[in-house]
Amino acid sequence: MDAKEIIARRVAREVKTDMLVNLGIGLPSLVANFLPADVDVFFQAENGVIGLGSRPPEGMEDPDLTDAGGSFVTAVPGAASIDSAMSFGLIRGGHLDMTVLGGLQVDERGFLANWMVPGKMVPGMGGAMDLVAGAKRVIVAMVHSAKGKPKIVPECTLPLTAARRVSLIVTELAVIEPTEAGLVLRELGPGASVEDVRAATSASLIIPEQIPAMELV
Amino acid sequence: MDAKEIIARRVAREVKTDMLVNLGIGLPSLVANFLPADVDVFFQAENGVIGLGSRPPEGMEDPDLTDAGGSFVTAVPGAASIDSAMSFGLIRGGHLDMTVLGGLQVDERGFLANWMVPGKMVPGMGGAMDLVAGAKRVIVAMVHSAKGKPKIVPECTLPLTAARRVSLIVTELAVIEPTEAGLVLRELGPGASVEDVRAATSASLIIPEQIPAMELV
Amino acid sequence: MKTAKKADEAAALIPEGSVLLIGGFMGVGSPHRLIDALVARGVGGFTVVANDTAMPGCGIGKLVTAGLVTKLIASHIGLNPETQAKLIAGEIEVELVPQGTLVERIRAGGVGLGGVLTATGLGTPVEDGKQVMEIDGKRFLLEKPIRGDFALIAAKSADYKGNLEYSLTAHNFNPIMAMAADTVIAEPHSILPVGAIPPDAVKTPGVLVDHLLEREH
Amino acid sequence: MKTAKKADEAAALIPEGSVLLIGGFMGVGSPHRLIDALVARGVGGFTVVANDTAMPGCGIGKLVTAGLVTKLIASHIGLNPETQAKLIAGEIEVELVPQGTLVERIRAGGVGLGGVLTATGLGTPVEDGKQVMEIDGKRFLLEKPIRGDFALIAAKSADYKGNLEYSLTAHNFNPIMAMAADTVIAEPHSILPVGAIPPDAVKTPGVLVDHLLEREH
Repeated sequence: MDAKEIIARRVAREVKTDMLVNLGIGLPSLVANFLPADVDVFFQAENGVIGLGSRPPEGMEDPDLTDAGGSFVTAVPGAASIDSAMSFGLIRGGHLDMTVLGGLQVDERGFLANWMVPGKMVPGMGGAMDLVAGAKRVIVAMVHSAKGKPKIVPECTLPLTAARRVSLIVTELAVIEPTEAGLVLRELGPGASVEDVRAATSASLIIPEQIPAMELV
Repeated sequence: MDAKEIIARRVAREVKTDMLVNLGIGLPSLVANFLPADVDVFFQAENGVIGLGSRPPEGMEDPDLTDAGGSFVTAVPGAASIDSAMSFGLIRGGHLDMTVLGGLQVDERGFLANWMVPGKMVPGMGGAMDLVAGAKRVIVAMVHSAKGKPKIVPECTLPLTAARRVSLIVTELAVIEPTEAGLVLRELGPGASVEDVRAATSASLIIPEQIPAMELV
Repeated sequence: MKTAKKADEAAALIPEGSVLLIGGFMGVGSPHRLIDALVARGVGGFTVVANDTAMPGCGIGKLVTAGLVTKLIASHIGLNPETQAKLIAGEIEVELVPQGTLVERIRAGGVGLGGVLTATGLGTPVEDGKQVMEIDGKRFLLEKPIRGDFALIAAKSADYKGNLEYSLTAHNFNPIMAMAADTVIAEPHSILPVGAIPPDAVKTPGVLVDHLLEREH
Repeated sequence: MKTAKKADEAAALIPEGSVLLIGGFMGVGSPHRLIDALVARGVGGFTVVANDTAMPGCGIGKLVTAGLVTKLIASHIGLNPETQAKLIAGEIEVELVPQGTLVERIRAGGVGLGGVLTATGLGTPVEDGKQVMEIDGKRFLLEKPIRGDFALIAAKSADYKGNLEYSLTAHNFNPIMAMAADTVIAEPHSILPVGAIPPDAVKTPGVLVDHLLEREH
């Protein structure tokens, strides 16, 4: 199982029946593949649908039905079309139960940076700032470090996405919960030790006495 | 022809094809009865319909289709149902071409008071403040004086509906246009003289040399 | 999925003293069965946010008559003499709000905005005690968001995911109120199987709705 | 009634240097025939307000490639390398706005609000140079309204009164942009006889629409 699958399978456990969930493009979108059959949720695509379904079969694409990455999708029974005002009204008004987003950096305050690297291409924040500022729960799903450099850091050096403490960080090595007191190591990834996590993390971590192993779906 | 019919027939001339028009309850609502057949407009009821039609025949009322006074109405072909946010978005966003409202007082600044008399019943402003603040043209349709007391006054003594200069005042005696310079007497009602208007008006009036007689539809 | 509740079961969910957003305009589009169940139950002390209190014996007027309303935030109470009488007798506190401002304040509460900046009410008693801001040379009143503990709304039809459609002028405040309360109870005329409402026809996505009243018999 | 225009006739209405609100999300729900006509005409200097610039060869991307866009207000440009290149070369000025803030700013422009008070962007570079207000102990950014000289929008169907319906994720910014421009040009897939769109299905009332493009052939 590769790092991304570990992360997606762990994040999938956070998704509960009746939630409205927004999955970012890339790694976060993999979470949908690992939901238990008895979990009945609606996925939102912020470009305008609640009740996102799987990819349509070849030749059955609808040019007016795509996800926020621009890929063709389907809609499940009971889906709703919404315009951008309603879509972001849901996100900003606290109606979105959970967003799962990738991360470039998360810091000891629990603040996330995931939308730009100064000096590189400027893609724009799209809906990321709204999602992090507005969702009830913000889950950062990312590989623990980037080319050997820690991504969980004392203080973000990249521009923040929002000055809001995210709810949970899930990597292939650990589940870390940002709290008022700091970053708490909650679970260890398959085969990972506390020392492995510490070595790959430049932020201070609060280490409880008991740290269970990550359970994956 | 009574005073109200004179007023309604004169206001009807202000209504042009393709306008979106909101008529207040009472006297203003009579305007719809006098529109020339070639004038094609949509009437808005602020409770949620664009394309208000006439009263339905007895027994054909729909409990879900009323005007802002709560009376049963019909909808014309091409009508649209709108919620209160869209309805007042149209009013406040400058999309309503004209509102016709009754008045208690209008003053030399062109300010209207039409929603409450202190010490009497407090009905609430409903949509009146939004209509006067937001409509492109605000036409006050009212009898010239109330029980012998002038309603066109130097300065409103009743609470204002909005601190916005209305577009036109139409009474049975006169058409008066509030301008930067003051209230200009534009037309005289059937049989009325400048002296009649002056006598029934406590506000200063600007009297042009030529004052045509009111034309009615 | 939502299971449809009987009106008295739904009413029993609402504690004494709750803030209730109640849809309807002069009784059109109000949740009548839910209101009847609240009157039958007799628990009150409610703060009611609604466009109006209809008339005695109709819609929200029944809650007023039954003495269940302690405070009222509305745009118009002129057609309900009982509301007037209770206001004068000091039995009910009334905050009058321009209709367009009321719906925008509720929307702000629902979509997470900090307030509403509007020209409506400037220069009128509505301005009293409120902050006025100058933005790019224009003056605006700062009006605060409104949220409810419960939204009690009416709809034309629902499906068992809670998706709602509305009818003609029975839309009014309902779609906006559905966004602005901790718990949303919807009373549809009919309930359809999931999938029977096309995505483009949904005006309130089911994720906003917590409880459905069973269909009419 | 609206008469349906050919795409080149509609494009000819738009002067050099206009501010254009253009619907669409990665090309889905963009007015493609109108964009092609603008490219064919070659008049530019436009300020474009849109969610994104799609990709080269698609939707708004074609306007960028043709060099017709001088300034861009958008939430995301990451998938169009030509927009990136022109930004770096100083050929196009770009203001990046969080997607939810962008749609609320356009809505504020359309419904006459003085600004948007939002938590999105606080503590990020979006905050730079903007007023922060504290309201009841919470901090909000004041974001200014946006309006266009023209809104160029796409719809599923229209009638000859200009009433519009939208399809699935092709809603996006279109219904909101229809409220926020001096002149609204709508490009529907099909045009139906007046009365063929039920009032409850209309999402943009025809009074907002100035010009219709003829239906697709």
